[in-house]
Amino acid sequence: MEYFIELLFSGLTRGAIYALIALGYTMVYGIIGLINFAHGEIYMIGAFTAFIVSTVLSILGFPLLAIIVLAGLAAAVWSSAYGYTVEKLAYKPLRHAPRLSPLISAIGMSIFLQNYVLLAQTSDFQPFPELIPEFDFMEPFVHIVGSSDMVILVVTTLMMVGLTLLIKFTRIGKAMRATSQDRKMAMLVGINVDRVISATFIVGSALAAVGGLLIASHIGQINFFIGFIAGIKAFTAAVLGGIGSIPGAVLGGVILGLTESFATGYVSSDYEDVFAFSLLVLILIFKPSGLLGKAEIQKV
Amino acid sequence: MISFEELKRSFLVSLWFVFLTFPILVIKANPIERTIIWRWENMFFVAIGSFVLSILIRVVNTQKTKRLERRSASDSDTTTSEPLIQVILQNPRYLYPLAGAVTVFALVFPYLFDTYQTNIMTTALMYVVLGLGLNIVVGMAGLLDLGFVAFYAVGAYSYALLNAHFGIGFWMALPIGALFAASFGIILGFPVLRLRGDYLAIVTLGFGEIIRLILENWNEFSQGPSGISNIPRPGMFGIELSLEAAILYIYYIMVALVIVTIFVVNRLQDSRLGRAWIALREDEIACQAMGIDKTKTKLTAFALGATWAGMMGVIFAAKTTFINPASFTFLESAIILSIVVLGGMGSILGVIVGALVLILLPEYLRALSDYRMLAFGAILVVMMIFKPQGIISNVRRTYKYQKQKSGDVQ
Amino acid sequence: MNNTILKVSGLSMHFGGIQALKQLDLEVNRGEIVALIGPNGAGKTTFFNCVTGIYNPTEGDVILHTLQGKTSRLNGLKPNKVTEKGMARTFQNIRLFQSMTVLENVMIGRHCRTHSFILGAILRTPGNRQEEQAIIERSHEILEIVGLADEVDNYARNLSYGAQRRLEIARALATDPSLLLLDEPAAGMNPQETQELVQLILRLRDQGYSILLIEHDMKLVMTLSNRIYVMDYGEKIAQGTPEEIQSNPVVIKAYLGEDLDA
Amino acid sequence: MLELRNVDAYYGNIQALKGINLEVREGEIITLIGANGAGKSTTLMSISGIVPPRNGQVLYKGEPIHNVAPDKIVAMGICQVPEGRHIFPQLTVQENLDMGAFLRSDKRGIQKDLDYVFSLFPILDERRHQAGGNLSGGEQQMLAMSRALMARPDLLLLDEPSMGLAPLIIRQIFEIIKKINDENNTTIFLVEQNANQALHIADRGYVIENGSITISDDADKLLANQDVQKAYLGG
Amino acid sequence: DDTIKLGVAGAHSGDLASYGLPTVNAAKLVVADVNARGGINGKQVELLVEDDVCKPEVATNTATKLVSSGVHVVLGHICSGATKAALPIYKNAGVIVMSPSATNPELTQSGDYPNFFRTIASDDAQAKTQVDFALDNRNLKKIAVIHDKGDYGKGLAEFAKQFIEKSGNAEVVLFEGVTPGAVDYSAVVQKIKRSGADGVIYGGYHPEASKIVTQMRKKRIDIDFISGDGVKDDTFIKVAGKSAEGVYATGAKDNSSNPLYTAAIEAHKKTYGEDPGAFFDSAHAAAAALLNAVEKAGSTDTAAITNALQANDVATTVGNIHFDERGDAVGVGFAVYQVQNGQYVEVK
Ligand SMILES: Nc1ncnc2c1ncn2[C@@H]1O[C@H](COP(=O)(O)OP(=O)(O)OP(=O)(O)O)[C@@H](O)[C@H]1O
Ligand SMILES: Nc1ncnc2c1ncn2[C@@H]1O[C@H](COP(=O)(O)OP(=O)(O)OP(=O)(O)O)[C@@H](O)[C@H]1O
Ligand SMILES: [Mg+2]
Ligand SMILES: [Mg+2]
Repeated sequence: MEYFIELLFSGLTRGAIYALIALGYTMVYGIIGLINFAHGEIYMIGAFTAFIVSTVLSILGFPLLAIIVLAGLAAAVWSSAYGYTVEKLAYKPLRHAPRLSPLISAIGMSIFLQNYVLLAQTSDFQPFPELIPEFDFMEPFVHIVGSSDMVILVVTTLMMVGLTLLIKFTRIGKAMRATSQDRKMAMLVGINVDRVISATFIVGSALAAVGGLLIASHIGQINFFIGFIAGIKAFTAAVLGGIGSIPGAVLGGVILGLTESFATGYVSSDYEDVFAFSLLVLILIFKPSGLLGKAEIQKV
Repeated sequence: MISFEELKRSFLVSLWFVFLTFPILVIKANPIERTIIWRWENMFFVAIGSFVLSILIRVVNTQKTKRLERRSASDSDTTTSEPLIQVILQNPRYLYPLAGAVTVFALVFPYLFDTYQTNIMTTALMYVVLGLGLNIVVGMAGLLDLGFVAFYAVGAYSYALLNAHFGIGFWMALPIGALFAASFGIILGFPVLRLRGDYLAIVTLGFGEIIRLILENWNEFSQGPSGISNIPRPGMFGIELSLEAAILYIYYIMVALVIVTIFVVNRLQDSRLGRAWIALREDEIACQAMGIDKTKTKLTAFALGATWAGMMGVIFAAKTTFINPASFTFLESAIILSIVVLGGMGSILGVIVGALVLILLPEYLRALSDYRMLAFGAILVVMMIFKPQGIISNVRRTYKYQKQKSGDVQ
Repeated sequence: MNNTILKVSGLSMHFGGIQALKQLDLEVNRGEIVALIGPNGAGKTTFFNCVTGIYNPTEGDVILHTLQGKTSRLNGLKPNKVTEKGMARTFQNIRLFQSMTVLENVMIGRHCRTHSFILGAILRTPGNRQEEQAIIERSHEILEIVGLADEVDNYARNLSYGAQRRLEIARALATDPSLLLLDEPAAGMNPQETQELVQLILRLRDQGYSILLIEHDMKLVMTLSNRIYVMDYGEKIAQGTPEEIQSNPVVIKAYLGEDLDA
Repeated sequence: MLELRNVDAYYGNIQALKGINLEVREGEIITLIGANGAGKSTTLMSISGIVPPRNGQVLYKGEPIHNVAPDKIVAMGICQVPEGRHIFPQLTVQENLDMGAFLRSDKRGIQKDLDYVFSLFPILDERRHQAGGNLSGGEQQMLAMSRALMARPDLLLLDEPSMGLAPLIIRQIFEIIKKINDENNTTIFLVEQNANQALHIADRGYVIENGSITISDDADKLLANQDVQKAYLGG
Repeated sequence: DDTIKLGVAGAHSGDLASYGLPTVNAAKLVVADVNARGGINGKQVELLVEDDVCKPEVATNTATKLVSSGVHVVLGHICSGATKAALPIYKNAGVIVMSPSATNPELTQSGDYPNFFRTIASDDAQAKTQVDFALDNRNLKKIAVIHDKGDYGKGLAEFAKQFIEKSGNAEVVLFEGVTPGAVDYSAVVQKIKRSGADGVIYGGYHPEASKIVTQMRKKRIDIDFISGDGVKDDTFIKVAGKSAEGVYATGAKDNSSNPLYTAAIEAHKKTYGEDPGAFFDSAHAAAAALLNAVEKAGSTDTAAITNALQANDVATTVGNIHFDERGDAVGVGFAVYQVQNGQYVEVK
C-alpha cells in the first residue's frame, strides 16, 4: 500500500509537471489551432533565465526569498517576451497560410531556439540552484513526497483554477474564446485579434516559465534540450485531455504521469512511454476529442 | 529612401532584441565557480545585426508594395501572370526536355562528382522518395502524420532481421519491407480513422515512438540500442561489389526508384483514387455524401505512403549497413514533413525540390559548423514566411475534353 | 409497378434533450417534385441528415426503391452507401471541394459509379482509360445541364454563390441518383437566378429525376412542387398540394404568415 | 455619415471592387443590390476593414477609416452582420449575444437590449444555453442579427439578413430593420438578394455590377426602373 | 602526397558535441606539436575534421567524404553506433581508425573490423571492474542494475548483470531502463527502494545519473551507487552537488602522475583557456599513437601501420600502450573512483 501511495505521488508530480507545460500548449492551440512546437523551448528559455538570474543573484549575495521572486519574475518576463516575439516573427505572417505552414515554422523555431541556447550557454548540463527549500514539516513524509513535489502540485492546481477563471469570466478570456472560434467575426464584434493572440502567447509563455522554474529546481539541472521531451509529453497531455481545454490539460497531464509511474512501478520502466502512448491511442479511439474536449460542432 | 520614422522603428526593434537576448547571450554564469562572465560584445552584435536586418526588411517591403502599386496602377488587363515554373510544368513542350535533361544529369552525376557527393545525393534521393510517400498521406489525403518514420523503421528492420535470421537478400527484402510497412500502415490506420486533424497527428507521433521504443527495449528481437551491424549492401546477381561500386549501384537504384515513384505518384494523383483523397482532405462529410468510402480511401493512403517508407527503410539499411533505433526519432519525421510542406504540399516537383534543399542544405551548411543547425532552423522559418504555400505550389490539373470520342485525355 | 421511390415512416431523432424529429412519415413518388417546408429549426435539415445517413436516427424506417427496381432499407447505412443506393443530396451550407476545379468536383460525384483503384491508377490499362474518359464526358454533360460548362477549369472557391449552388447540384447528379435531395437550393440567389434554378429543376424532373427539396422561397415552392409537406417542431403539421397548403390555416399561422405575395 | 470614394479592393490578384463611390446619410436605410459575385459583400468588408481597400478612401463622419483596424471601426459605431452568419459555434446563444456587446460596459443597458432581442426572437430565448453551432440555419441568422444589435451601432451593415429564413420571419426581419431605424435612429446599410423587399423599406438604393456601381437612385425610382426590374426583381 | 592526412570524425555539433569536440582539440594539439617538430618522415600532418553528429547514416557520409579526400588515418568516431556504420567504408579503403571513446565490445571482439583500434577499454572490461568492486570491496548482495536504454548504458548494464549472475555471490534484484531526458525519476527510485537492493549499478551518462542519485538521496535512500565512465565527469559532481558525495564511478586509470598527461592538460588550458572535456586524454593518446605508428611504419600502408601499432609501445597521456591483435589498447584499464569532498578520488 505504501508503495502504491509512493507511486501515486510520483505520478502526480510528473503529471503536474506535464500539466504546467501543457497549459500553455493548450491555450495557444485553442486560439490559433497551432501545435506550437516551440513551446517546449519557451519553457526551456524560462528555466534558463531563472537559472542565470538566480545564479547571478546568489553570487551577488541576495537572500533566498528575493532570489526566488526575482528569478521567477525574470523567467516570466523573458519567456513572455520570447513567446511574443516568436509569434510575431514566425506565426503572424502565416495567419492566412495553409494549415501546416505554421507547424513547420514552429518546428524551425524550435530547432533555432534550441541551438541558440546551445551556442550561447553550451550543451553542458548546469546545476540548477535548489530554489524550493526542503520544508521541515515535510520531513516525516519525505520518502513518499518531497517539498518540491508538493509545491509543484499546489502551483499547478492554482494555475489551472486561475486560468479557468480567466478564460471563463474575464473580458480577455471571452475575447480569446471568440477569437479561437471565428477570427473574422471576432474582429467584427470589436476584438483586436492581434492583441488577443499576443496576450495568449504571453500568458502561455509566462506559465511555461513558472513551470520551467519549478521543474528545473525540482530536477536540479538544465541544459538546452530539456524543452524537447517535456514539450512532446505536454503536447500529448494536452491532446489526451482534449486540446483547448484548460482542465483537460491538467487531467491529461496527470493521467499521463500516473500511467508512466504505475507502469514503471508495477511493470517496467523500459516500456513506460509505450504504455503512455498506448493509453493515448486507446483513449482517443473512444473519445476522439480527448477526455474533456468538446466534440467539434459540425452542423451539416 | 529610408525615412526618419523607419530608422526610429528599426532602432526600437534592435532595442527589443537587445533586451530579449540579454540574459542568455550576455550573461554566462557558473554556479560552481561562482563566476559571472559578461559578454557585452554579444549585445553589440545583436544590436547592430537586428538594426541592419530590420532596415533591410523595411526596404524590401517598401519595394514590394511599390511594385504592387505600380502593377495595379498600370492596370493593363489584370492578367494573373503565372510564375515561370508553372508555365514550364504545364507545357509539355518545356517539361519533357527539362525532365530529360535532369534525368541525364542524374545519370552522369557520379562521374562528375566524387563518391562523397554521390553518397550525399543518394541520401537526398531517398528523402525525395520519403517525401513523395508522405505527400500521399499529408499532401493529398490531408492526414497529418507525425510518425511516418515508424514505417521507415519497419522497412529497415525487416531487411536487417530477415537477412540476419533467414539470409534474405536485398532484392527480396525490398518488396517484403514495403509490404510489412504497408501492413503496419493499415494496422495503424484502422483505429485512428475516426480522429481528426491534430488528434491524428499526436496518435501517429505516439505510434512512431512506440515502434522506436520497442526496437530499443526488446533486445531479443532487435538487439536493442546497440543496433544491427554488417547488413549487406545490395549485390548484383549474387556478386558482392566493392564499396565504390556498391555506392554507385545504390545511387542508380535510387535514381530508378525516384523515377518510378514520380511516375506512380503522378498517376495516382490524377486518378479516381487521387481525386478521392483530395476531396477527403477538403471535406469529409461532403465526400461521404458523394459516395466515397472514407475508411477504405484513408487506409489506402496510409498503406501506400507506408509502402514507400518501407522501401526506403530497406535501402537505408543496405546503404548504412548498420541500423539502430536512434535513427528513427521524431525529428526524422519532422524533417520529412518539412520537406513536404516546404516543397509545396501535394506538388510532386515541390516535394523533390524540398527534399533536395532540406537534405543538401545541412551538408553545405557544414561550413558554418556550430551554427549549422541554428541556420537550418532559421531557414525553415524564413522560407515558410516567404513561401507559405511551399516553394512550388500545387496547381490542379485541367482536363482537356473533346466531344468526339477518340479524344485522348492528356 | 410500385410508384413510390422513398418511403419514410416513423422517423425520430433526439439531440440530447431536444427532439428534432418526431414520428415523421413521408413519401416521394417517381417523377415528383416534393417540397419540405417549415419554420426555421423545424427539423428539415435534420430530416435530410437522418435519411442520408449523416445522423443515425433514433427510430424509424427509410426505404428506397431505386429506378432499377431494387428496394433497400437505408437505416444505419453510412452516407456513402446511401449515395450508392441512389440518393444524393446538396447541403444547406455549401460544402464544395474548394480547392478543386469545377470539373473535378463533379468527377468526384462519379466515384461511386466507377471502379478503378490503385493498380488501375498506376497501370492505366485501356479499360481504366476508358473509364476515366467516360467520367470526364459524363461530368461535362452534367455541367452543361446546370449551365456551368464555361467554368470547368475554374476553382470551385472562385465561383459566385449561385454558381456554387448549381455546382452542388451537379455534383449530386453525377452520382446517378434516383432521388435528389436539395437543401435550400435558392438561398442567396436573386430572383433572376432563382428563375434559372426553377428551370433547371424542372428540366431535371423531365429527365426522370425525382426531387425532394427544402426551401423557404414560397414562390419557387409553389410553382415547382407536386406535393408539399410542412413541418414544425419536428412534427408533420400538414401535407398536400400547393393550393391546399397555401390555404391551410395551421400552415399560415406557423409558417407563411398572412399575405403570401410579398 | 459614410462615404466611399473610388474604392478598389483586391483578393490577391483578383480585383473585386473597381472604383466604388457611394454615400450613406445619417438615419437612412440604404440598400445595395446586385448579382452574385458583384462585390456586395466585399464592399461591406472594405468598410469594416476586413478587406482594406487598396486604393481610394472610406470616410466615416468625415474621418478616413480605410487604414483603421477592424476592431477600432467597430468601436467607432459601425457593426456588421456578415454573410453566412458567423456564429461562434461553441459559445452558447447567450454568450454569442454577450460577445456582441463586447465593447460595451453598461450592464443595465446590455440587459435591456438582451430583453429586447429576446422579445424580437423568442426562439433564441428558448435556445439560450444551446451551443450556437447547433442552431438551425434560420435560428443562426436571428442570432447573428441580434448579436449585432447588442453592439448598439450607429451604422449597421447587414449582409443578406433574409437568407435562409422562413417567409414569416423574413417579413419580421424587414419590419425589425425598419423599427431599429425608426426607434433608435440607427443608420442601415442593407445588402440583399431579396431586392424587392429591401427596396420597399429603403430610402435609396445602389446597384452594383462587376465591382462597379452602375445605378444609384431613390428606392421607389429603382423599383420602377425597367432594367432593375428585369435584372433583380424577377419582373 | 606531401602531407599525412589525419581525419577527425565525431559529433561536433548538436547535443553530443561536448563528447566530440575535445577530440578535435586534442588532435590539433598533437598535430601542432608534431608539425613543429618537423612532421613525420618529413611530411607535415594535415587535419581533416568532419562532423557525424553521432548518427550512423551521417557517419557513412562522413567516412566517405574522408576517404574521398584521401585520408590516411582517422581519429574517431565518437559513438559506437556511428563507428560501426563508418568502419566498413574505412575498411574498404584500407584506412586505420582509432576511437578514443567507442566502447562497444563488438567493435574489437567480433573480428569484423581489423582496421579498428581504440585507446579506451571496452564496456565488458569496465563492467567487470564495477562488479568486482561491488561484490568484493562493497560486499553487495542485492544489486539493482539501471541503465539509460542507450547503446552504451544498456550494453554496460547487461554485462554487469551477466557478471553478477555468473559470480553467484549476489543477485540482480532489478534490471530497468530509464528514459533519458524524462522530467522525473521518482517512480524508478521508489522501485529501487522496494526491491531491497543494497546497491545500484548504473549504466549511462551523468545527466540521468545525477537526477537519479539526487532523487534517491532526497528520498533518503542511502545505498551504494556505482556507475561508469559516462558518469566519471566533473559535470556530474557539479550538477548533483552534495548528492554526488559517496558515488562510485569507474573510469580510465588515473593519469595525473603521468607527465605527458599534465603537459597535455596544460597545453589545452594555454591554447583554449579552459579545462579540456570528455575523452580528451584518450583522444590525445590515440592521435599520438596513430602518428607514432605512421612514423614507425615509414609509410601509410595499412598493414605496416597495423603492425607498428601492435609491435611498439608508445608513451601517451594514458600511459605506455600498444595494441593487441583485436585492436584494444594494452595498458589502459579502469580504476574505481569515489566522490569525496566534491572530487573524484581513486579508491582501489
Ligand atoms: N447536431 C445537433 N445537436 C443539437 N441540436 C441540433 C443539432 N442539429 C440540429 N439541432 C437542432 O434541431 C433543430 C432542427 O434543426 P434543423 O437544422 O433540422 O432545422 P431546419 O428545419 O433545417 O431549419 P432551417 O430552415 O433554419 O435550416 C434546431 O432547433 C437545431 O438547433
Ligand atoms: N476570399 C476570396 N478570395 C478570392 N476571391 C473572392 C473572395 N471572396 C470573394 N471573392 C470574389 O470577389 C468577387 C466579389 O465577391 P462578393 O462576395 O463581394 O460578391 P457578392 O456580391 O457579395 O455576391 P453574393 O451575392 O454571392 O454574396 C467575386 O468574384 C468573388 O469570386
Ligand atoms: Mg436547414
Ligand atoms: Mg455576398
